[in-house]
Amino acid sequence: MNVGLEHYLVVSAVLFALGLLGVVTRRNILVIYMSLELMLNAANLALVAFSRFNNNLDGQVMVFFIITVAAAEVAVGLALIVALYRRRQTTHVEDLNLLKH
Amino acid sequence: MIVERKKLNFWERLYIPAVIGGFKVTARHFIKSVFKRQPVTMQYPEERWVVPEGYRGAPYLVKDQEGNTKCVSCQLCEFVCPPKAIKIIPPGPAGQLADRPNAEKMPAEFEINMLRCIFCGYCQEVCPEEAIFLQKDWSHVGTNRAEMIYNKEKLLSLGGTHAGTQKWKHKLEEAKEQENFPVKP
Amino acid sequence: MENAQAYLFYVFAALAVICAIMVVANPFSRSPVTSAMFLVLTMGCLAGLFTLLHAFFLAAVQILVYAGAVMVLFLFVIMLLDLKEEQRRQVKSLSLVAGLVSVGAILAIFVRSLIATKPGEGALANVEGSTSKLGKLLFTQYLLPFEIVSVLLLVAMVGVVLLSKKDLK
Amino acid sequence: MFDNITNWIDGLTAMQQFVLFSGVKIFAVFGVLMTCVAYAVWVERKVAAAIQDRVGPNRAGPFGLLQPACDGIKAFLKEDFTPDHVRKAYFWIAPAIALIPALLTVAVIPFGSNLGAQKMVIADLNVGILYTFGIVSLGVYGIVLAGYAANSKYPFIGGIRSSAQMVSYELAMGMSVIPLFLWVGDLNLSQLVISQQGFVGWLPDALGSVRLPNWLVFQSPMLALSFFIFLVAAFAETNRTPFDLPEAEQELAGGYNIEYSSIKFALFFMGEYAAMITASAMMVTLFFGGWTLPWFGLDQPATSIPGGLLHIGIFFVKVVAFVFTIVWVRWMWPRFRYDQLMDLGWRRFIPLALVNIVVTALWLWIRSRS
Repeated sequence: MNVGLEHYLVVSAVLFALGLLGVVTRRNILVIYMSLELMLNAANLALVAFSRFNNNLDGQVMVFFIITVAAAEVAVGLALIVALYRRRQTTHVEDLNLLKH
Repeated sequence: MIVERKKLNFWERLYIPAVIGGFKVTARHFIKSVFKRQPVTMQYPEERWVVPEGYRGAPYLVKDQEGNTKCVSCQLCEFVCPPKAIKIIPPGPAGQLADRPNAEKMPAEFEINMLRCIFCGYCQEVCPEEAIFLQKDWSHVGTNRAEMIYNKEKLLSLGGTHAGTQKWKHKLEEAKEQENFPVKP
Repeated sequence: MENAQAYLFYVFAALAVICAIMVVANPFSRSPVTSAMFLVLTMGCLAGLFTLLHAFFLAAVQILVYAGAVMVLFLFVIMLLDLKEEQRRQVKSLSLVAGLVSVGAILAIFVRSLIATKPGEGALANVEGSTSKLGKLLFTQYLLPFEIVSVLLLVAMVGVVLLSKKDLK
Repeated sequence: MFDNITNWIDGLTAMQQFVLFSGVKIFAVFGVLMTCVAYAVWVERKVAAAIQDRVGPNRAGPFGLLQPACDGIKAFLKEDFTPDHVRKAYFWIAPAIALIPALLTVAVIPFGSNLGAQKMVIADLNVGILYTFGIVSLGVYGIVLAGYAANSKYPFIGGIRSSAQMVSYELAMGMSVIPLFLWVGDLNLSQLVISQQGFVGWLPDALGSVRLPNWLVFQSPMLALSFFIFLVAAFAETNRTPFDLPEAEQELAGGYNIEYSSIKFALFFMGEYAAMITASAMMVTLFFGGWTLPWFGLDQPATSIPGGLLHIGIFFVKVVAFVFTIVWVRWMWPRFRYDQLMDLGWRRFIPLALVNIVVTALWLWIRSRS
């Protein structure tokens, strides 16, 4: 019953894969955004685990930066989505095909 | 009319005087009702409200001093009642006669719906027989709507005997005086 | 004590994975609000995992920033956009297959590299992510990235304010 | 009997003791908090009545003291009506989510010094205050989800509006305590309380026996300003007057909880009062010295059981004083308009809090150089 680095990395990998699955398969732009957040979180988990098991705080500093950047990214992204919705009345990526036609 | 809003100075715009004022007013009332025990509340079932003179309560039928029904079933009150709360069934040609002299008839049934009544007092004002009065009754309770329609017996028993005037006795005396009046041809 | 931590790890990890599945592939509801709420739960579980890794500051920040701010923003936007008819759409099978294949490939790479490197061996677990240590590191060694991130936040703020203006010229 | 229990406790391992004592503390605090929530409603009604020259509840028990029990029974026995158009799952979850954050916050608040060998705090976290703000920030979900679950327009608008209010003031609240932690240099709330022992040093000696306790609110003007911002933000966070816009009877027919009835509504209600009590406890811990009282040597951790109980009592009295003030304010001021509320939050208090942080940092820097 000893939990080591590899356990955390497996969880992180599974979460990352799930996030990627969401980005690839879901068509609602908001859910895609949430899946991106999930991927960032998976990366965070891996970094914190590395930091803990390698006796080094750099990983945690990295996570701090990731959280900050993610917050900024979400703010800008959601503002873009709202602006988009105002123009096109949709949040569905397949409806955003202006360049196609 | 345009009311100019007063320009607040800096001290006032901090709202500190207003805040202190608010604390003062509320604290004064708090102290008054907690420590000096002077709340304005009346403890209802124990303490009862003393009704002022001229209070318009529920309309009830009254009896004269001899215990006879005053109402003659003229239906003026039914006609004048704004919310149509009064319902009178007259006795009809073969119906019961009045239980007193100087009256042709009395109502077979007299109902006031206390849920509809607005306690305006028109019935009292219009009644030529002075048979219906707004009384000082202010607590009407019942467990269903049917209970709140008061019938003649209930109205008469609640109304009681009206002391003071006995309208037709007075008129009778007046008429007798008229008979003995020395009229010069 | 060790055992308790291991149990907690498995509970949090399983919950995190289940909630993550509910975020991307919820069999009951396609509503973005449901996704968002399960994402909040995932973040909470990750905060729990951070605590098990003795990264207390980051666990608190994870709850504070992600669950408390980012996801609330998400919920706000979802509710402001009226998304009634958006929920009923078929997932295209082609994209689903392509997605599964690519995700499987990535997962395979992860697993292979994990097996190949055996990262857990010989590692000692003894770092405490206390606030003061993290702060010292942040303001000495990582001062420049810290400042850059602060500028990034400022830029993002300005950008959001500009984007949210109704009549943009 | 007592010896038996102590022997049994001594026989346990450290882990078992930890679990036992934590469980006892959690149950005790939960019980006391829920009782306080019930009686906060009673206090609210009594104070309101007194300020408005009325009597207040006085039928159930002496001084109406059984009124909370009656209210609770009523809430449970009422029909638990679920409207047809609501989103069921969220409709059920939202009231619970509204109550839980307020309860979780209490976990890190030191409500006494020691009782025997036990520290009177459930979880003595090193990141105590961050934990608190994390949990407080989750309080928004209850309101947002209640508005969303109702699936009709007034609750929805009410929910959006209230959550916008809470998110806005959370920022001011979070930034207002940063000077405090710059000053003390620790995020642990127990250490924070320890740092407030004794009397303030800046009063001139000429005053003699007139001395102020060394509580943080008295230590410097910046911290007093911090307290002011925190107080206002706490009013806004707990949805109390003058920021009680969530209860918008006039314009939104009631706000986010229109569709709720019986015990679910009561949970929102309890959540509000629990939040009020925890906010008071936070203010006492952060700014008013927690369980310390500098007179009679009561600022040192207790060595005996009665001393420990006395410290808990001091803390309790301070919290009650704050709850009383919060209730008092409700019957004193009208509420703000929504635009005024946002203006106050974003354009007054957040800049003020930022300036406060900078000034405190400068002060500390200058002090460390001289």
